[in-house]
Amino acid sequence: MQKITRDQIVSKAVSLLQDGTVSAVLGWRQGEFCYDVTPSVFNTAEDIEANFVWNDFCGANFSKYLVSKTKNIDGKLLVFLKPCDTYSFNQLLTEHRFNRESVYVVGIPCEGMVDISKVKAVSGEGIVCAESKGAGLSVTTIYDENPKEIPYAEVLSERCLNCKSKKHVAYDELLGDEGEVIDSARFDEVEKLESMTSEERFAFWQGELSRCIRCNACRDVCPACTCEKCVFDNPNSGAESKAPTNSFEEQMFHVIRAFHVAGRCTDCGECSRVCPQNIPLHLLNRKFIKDINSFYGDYQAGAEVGMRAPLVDYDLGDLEACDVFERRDSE
Amino acid sequence: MQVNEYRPLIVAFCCNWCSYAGADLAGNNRLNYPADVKIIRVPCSCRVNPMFILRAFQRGADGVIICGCHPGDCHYTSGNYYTRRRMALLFSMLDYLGIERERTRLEWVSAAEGAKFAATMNDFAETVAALGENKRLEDLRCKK
Amino acid sequence: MHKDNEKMKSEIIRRSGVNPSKCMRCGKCSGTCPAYDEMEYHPHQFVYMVESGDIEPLLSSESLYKCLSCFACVDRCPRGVEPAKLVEAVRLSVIRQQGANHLTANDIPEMLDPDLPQQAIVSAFRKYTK
Amino acid sequence: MQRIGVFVCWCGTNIAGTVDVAAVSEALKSEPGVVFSTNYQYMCSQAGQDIIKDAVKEHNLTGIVVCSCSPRMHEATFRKTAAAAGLNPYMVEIANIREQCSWVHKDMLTGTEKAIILGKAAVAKVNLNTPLTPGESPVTKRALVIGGGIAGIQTALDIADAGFPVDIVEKNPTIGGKMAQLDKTFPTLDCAACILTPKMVDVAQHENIRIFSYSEVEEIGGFVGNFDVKIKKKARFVKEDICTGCGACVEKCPMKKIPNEFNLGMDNRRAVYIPFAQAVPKVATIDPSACNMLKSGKCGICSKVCTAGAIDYKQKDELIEEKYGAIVVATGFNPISMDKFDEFAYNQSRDVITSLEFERLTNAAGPTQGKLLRPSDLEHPHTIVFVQCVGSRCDACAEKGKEYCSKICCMYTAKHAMLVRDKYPDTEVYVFYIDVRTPGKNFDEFYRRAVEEYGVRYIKGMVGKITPEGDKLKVQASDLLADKQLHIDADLVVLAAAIEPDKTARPLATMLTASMDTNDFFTEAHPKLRPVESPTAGVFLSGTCQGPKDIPETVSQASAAAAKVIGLLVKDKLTGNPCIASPNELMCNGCSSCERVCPYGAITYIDKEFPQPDRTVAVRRVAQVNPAVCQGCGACTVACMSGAMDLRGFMSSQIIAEVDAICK
Amino acid sequence: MRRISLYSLDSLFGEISKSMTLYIPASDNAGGAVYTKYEDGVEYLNTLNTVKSPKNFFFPHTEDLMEFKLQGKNIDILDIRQESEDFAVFGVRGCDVKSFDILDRVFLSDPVDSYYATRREHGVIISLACTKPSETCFCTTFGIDPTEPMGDISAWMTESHLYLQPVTEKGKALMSKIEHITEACDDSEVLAQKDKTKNILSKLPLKDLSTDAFGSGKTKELFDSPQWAELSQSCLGCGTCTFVCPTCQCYDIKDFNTGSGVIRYRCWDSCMFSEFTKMAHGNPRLTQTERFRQRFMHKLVYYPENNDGLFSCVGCGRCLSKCPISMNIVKVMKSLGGDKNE
Repeated sequence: MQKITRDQIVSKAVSLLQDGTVSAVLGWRQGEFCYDVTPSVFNTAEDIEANFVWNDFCGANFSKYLVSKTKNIDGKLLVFLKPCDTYSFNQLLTEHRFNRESVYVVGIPCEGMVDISKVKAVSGEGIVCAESKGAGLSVTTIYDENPKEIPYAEVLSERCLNCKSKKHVAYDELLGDEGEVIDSARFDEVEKLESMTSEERFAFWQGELSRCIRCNACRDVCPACTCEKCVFDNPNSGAESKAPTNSFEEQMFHVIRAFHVAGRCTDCGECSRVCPQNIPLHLLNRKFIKDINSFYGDYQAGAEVGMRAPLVDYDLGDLEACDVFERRDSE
Repeated sequence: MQVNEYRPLIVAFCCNWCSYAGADLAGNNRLNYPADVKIIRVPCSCRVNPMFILRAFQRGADGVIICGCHPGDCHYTSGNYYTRRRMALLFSMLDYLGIERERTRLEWVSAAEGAKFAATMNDFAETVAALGENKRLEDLRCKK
Repeated sequence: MHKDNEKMKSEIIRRSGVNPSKCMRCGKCSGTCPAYDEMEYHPHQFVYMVESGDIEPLLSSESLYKCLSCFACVDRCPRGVEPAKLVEAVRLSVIRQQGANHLTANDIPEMLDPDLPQQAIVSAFRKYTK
Repeated sequence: MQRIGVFVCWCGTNIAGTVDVAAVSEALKSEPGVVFSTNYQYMCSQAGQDIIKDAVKEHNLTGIVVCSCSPRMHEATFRKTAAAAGLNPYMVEIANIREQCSWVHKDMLTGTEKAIILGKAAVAKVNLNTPLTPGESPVTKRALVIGGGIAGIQTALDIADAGFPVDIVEKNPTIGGKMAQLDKTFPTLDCAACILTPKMVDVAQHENIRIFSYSEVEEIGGFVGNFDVKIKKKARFVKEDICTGCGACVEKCPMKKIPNEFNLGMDNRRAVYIPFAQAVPKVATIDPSACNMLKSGKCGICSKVCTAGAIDYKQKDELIEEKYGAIVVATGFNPISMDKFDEFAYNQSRDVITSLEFERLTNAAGPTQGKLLRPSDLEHPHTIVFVQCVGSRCDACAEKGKEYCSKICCMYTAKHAMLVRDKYPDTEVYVFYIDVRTPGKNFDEFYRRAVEEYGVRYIKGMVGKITPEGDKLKVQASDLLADKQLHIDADLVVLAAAIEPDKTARPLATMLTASMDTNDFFTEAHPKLRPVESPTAGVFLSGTCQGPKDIPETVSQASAAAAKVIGLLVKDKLTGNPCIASPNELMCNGCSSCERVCPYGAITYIDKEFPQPDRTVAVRRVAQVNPAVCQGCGACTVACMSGAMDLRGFMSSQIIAEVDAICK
Repeated sequence: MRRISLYSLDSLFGEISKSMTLYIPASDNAGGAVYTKYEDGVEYLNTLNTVKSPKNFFFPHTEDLMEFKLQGKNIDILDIRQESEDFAVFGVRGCDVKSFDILDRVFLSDPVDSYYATRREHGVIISLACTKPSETCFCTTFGIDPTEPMGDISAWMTESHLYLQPVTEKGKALMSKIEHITEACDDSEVLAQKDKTKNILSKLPLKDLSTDAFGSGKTKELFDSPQWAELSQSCLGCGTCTFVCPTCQCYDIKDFNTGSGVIRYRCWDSCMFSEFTKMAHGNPRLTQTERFRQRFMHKLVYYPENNDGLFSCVGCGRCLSKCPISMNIVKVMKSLGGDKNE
């Protein structure tokens, strides 16, 4: 389904490596199964040609890796960024988290990535093959040798179904055509929650957050969470905690985490992708984004480098805190 | 006053230059408000970290109110503008999680507004008392 | 303000998207209006009368149809009030009250007169098709 | 572990009347860290303070909690007491059990209960207090004034008179600014040059003042008391110290058709020029874009005629580095461009002019030697229309114009109208206004005189359109009070153009890390209480760079700024507030969030080396707080996600401890 | 062997929960399964594995150990344990059952962890044989037979019936309580199902994964392998693998200040966290590579070294499906095991 083929990317990576433009390549490495790909640094053309993958499961956002992977690099690191990844890239640059000169960005178009758990929900366990075929995936399992065809609409991840932009906001070079910012329906779920009663919302979130196992995957994958030391790991912060000991801790962790990335979150959706418990964490981030848009004017974190995030900015005529609800109730 | 009547626990963060002085003025003028309200002095309302607010709820507070200088009057010129954004977003988020929105409040009280301070605290204490104990954002370990 | 006036005012404000309270009463709209002498109520009065809810006299005034919709007042208003849009909104109120005496796009060609300036055709179309 | 002493004050019956003080001191005795607890009638009295001092010595106290009146009353008192007893003054915390307890609660039971809780919170905080020492920094006793208009001149003179050296940086070849271009001044109608030029001479002759004319500020570093400034002195190709200002070079210069900016282009100057007769410094300047010698090496006449030998075609820009203790911004204003106001035909007719151009037209030293002649045909105008509020008071969203009132236009227009009617009584003068705003001493009287004594015709209504037709200007406007359309055939139209901050202000603000509003006016530290200071410590505001002002206001603000500068420069050392932000570099991400919310520009970043777990060294960008500039608001502490930024005296851990104690 | 019709599953659950609390896999409303206390309305979800492993029953995610009460300057120490009631867990797969052996060796060897031991004594495991393993399953690598799931009672589910066979005394005691609603039967259907499952097992992609390169005595060979850096390069340092793992047993003991005292509790910890085993001097494992290596060396070398060659992995496949970057023990074994796994 992806418009750019693996071969195009591989030949681009190999040529940039060979002409000395870059000294290493950050890409996806083939795993055990057809769907498990691991982000990896490639140093040789042979390795790239043999093990580089590009398919419907290459969802990982590479921007955050640049913070650590460019630290001790000689020359430039080549990174392939999908449109949504480029927003995180810009946001990290805005916050001086890595050196732009150490990176060579090749923008690649993305047609949306597949959520393997959605595939399994349809196909069942035992997947041995999942290939792109027409407008869907063709899936074979050990239980059924006849391939089952599943339309993309059923298996694309939530964030891709509500894709906010197919436009790259940062790159040195672009493969394929430039896309557009999309008027997505990504706030619909938030609105649905807002229209519930307070009791219903409380019950909803209790149900969702009670599954949290505090593995910190959401935080550790988040491109906005690049603190040298996270408050939740710091015994002196007053918020340190290793475990979801009770519902308060669960709420505290997720509210503070969302607040810390508010105005900086680009809505890349990695938090929800990696959550082993499928907690819809993007609904917290999107709430902040939606509020920021409606209170302070549309703002897309990472749209440009150097933008002033809404929480480190103000306007004399800003909405009063007490009018927040009046405004929403009248909507 | 009945002995066993439920009384809420209210934490008020007051900025040193306006609201804390407003609270002092309420005292000077002997304007009553419930003893449920306990004030913590901060240099500016922008010193109030959302973590402090959640911490208060965890420890058993039933309501948290932040008071600062009126917009435009901040001793530090812009501190309360940041507070306004931070709290607008935080309160909206807490409401989104199903926490009663009446438990949090942001008020502008100047050093001259002793009466407003007392009235605000009376109103807030009454509102929070009507909600009853804070059950949705509590840490049972701290309620013994 | 009387309830009916209030209602009509809010209706006109909603329809026009104009906020008459932004007006600082400088009168530049009238000063710039090419149809001033034809009008009973002048653009600045339009704004003022809508703002104060005194809309009844406007509805029956010929002024409504004297406005050329040239938008000079819109262009020049220092406060961004856009009086012409208000005039148009009031005009619409009258038209809607009268019922469907609309023009359709198909009616236009036969009314065309080669001497008519293009702008007039467009503005007439805008005026009568609502 | 601290050794804390608790001192509960009765305040006579003020506290003891509603709070059982003995119960409070007893209850606090068992709090962690408390080794001594007592109560006394008046803790702030000498006897009360002695109790504290004795207890510090006897019990080796490391911290003190006083349960008494508001810290706003006696915190300073008890800090001094602690210091006298050998304790760090910042080891004292006050529990406010009077204003916020005994005075507002009537019931002894609840009052006592609350007093105990407030006391516990104070104890919890003191347990985490650390001794704080205010930072000190030296003060360079020299001031820099940026801008040499009346604001800069006045500020510089006042500072210099107080005995401190002052440098004025002026981008033009002469100081004097806009006021030097004016004819008469309202409301007294004395001539601008007569009152300004003596001041300019004072400046030139003052032993404490240096003038860097034809110069610009290139770079500003440092902070209050210690600014490092680089000033670029542009090459004027004339040796300033040798030139006598005789004007021989000007007279002989063959390049005669250079638009004269001092007269707003209404006449011409030479390639070598002195802007006006009373210029300070009175030296010639060669315009490199017009001089043949500099462009092509062919000419050199001025050099030949200069008997002093002051001409130097090889002169280069010069960079001056200087240290300053304080910086005053006096960058002034300009009328806005009229290009977007097509309806007023400014670009179509030379007879539509701005008010500043009108000043030059009526000035005896102006292009017409003070005779009011219209630019197009140098005829005497018989009908003059003045249009007020051109580009002022516009909608914030409008593409042209400014949202604010320019403040000075009503008065100078009245002045212009009056002067015309005075000199040329046969002239018809119309003033189209929206509102006439004349607050100020003798201002409204002045305006009334224009109407009543001089017969100026004030018409309420904005001019809609001006159309040049033949040698006339057709002015179309609506007389709102008469409700009729006016069509006036005018000979001259004068537009009261809005004023805006000078274009150099924005880059300067960036260099100073001083804040500006959306209109590019400098923001003051407090709109009411600190109107002449910028939020950036050591930076002061003088004149119209802060907002539209007339001359008297500008001069008073200039003197006020000078007073503030003098107050700073008389200090040998600056003692900071010790309750300031301080970053934990190990946790700092260098993300710039704190820098963005700091109203004082106190935060900067450095690249620093840190040893890594794998024994390599990594360079990281980390925040630094300048203790002389930080005021301790704490905005940065919340903007900091990692919690690397904390506020001394109000540390997160201390506030959390208070929260915990209150909620126990 | 006894059996009960699947139509009567609820009555079986009802009967068990009369005498003890019963936990069964149920939907977590997010596409996964979670052990849920059985009561009216809780529906059994026939799933391969729960997201969180059943180790939670014996070694809970968080557990209060004791409490210190503060009165002025006095401190009282209180034992606040509550676990004294019997409970049963239904539907535990063979891999997870095996994980209890691995945990037992840690917690029940001297000194015995009394918190764990008490829970272990009170818990009855009703296992369930696998019929539809996933591509991520590799329990056979560790000698586990998923068709013979063991526990206190082994169970098999066919299309019509649930078959039960007690294994331990505890199992027999529970069987006697449900004897009246079950019927005696032979094991022919169970055997048929086992054959069918084994046929599937032989088709699993990871069926040939070998442990030959690992185990006791391999420390020197593997510790300094350059491959650790490569394998760990994209590891996020989150605790997902550890927290879904049935055999990870590391914990941290922390104090929570309640304001009026302190609750001492323990909670799962992860060797992948940068704060893990942080001591006064700092952290012995400074980089993510070292932390990553620790996790797999522990499972594949150190643990077997101390426990008669038993590996600390049961091949349940949870980490394979949950790791955000798809790095896991299988990739580690294949990479370090070299040719043996190719």
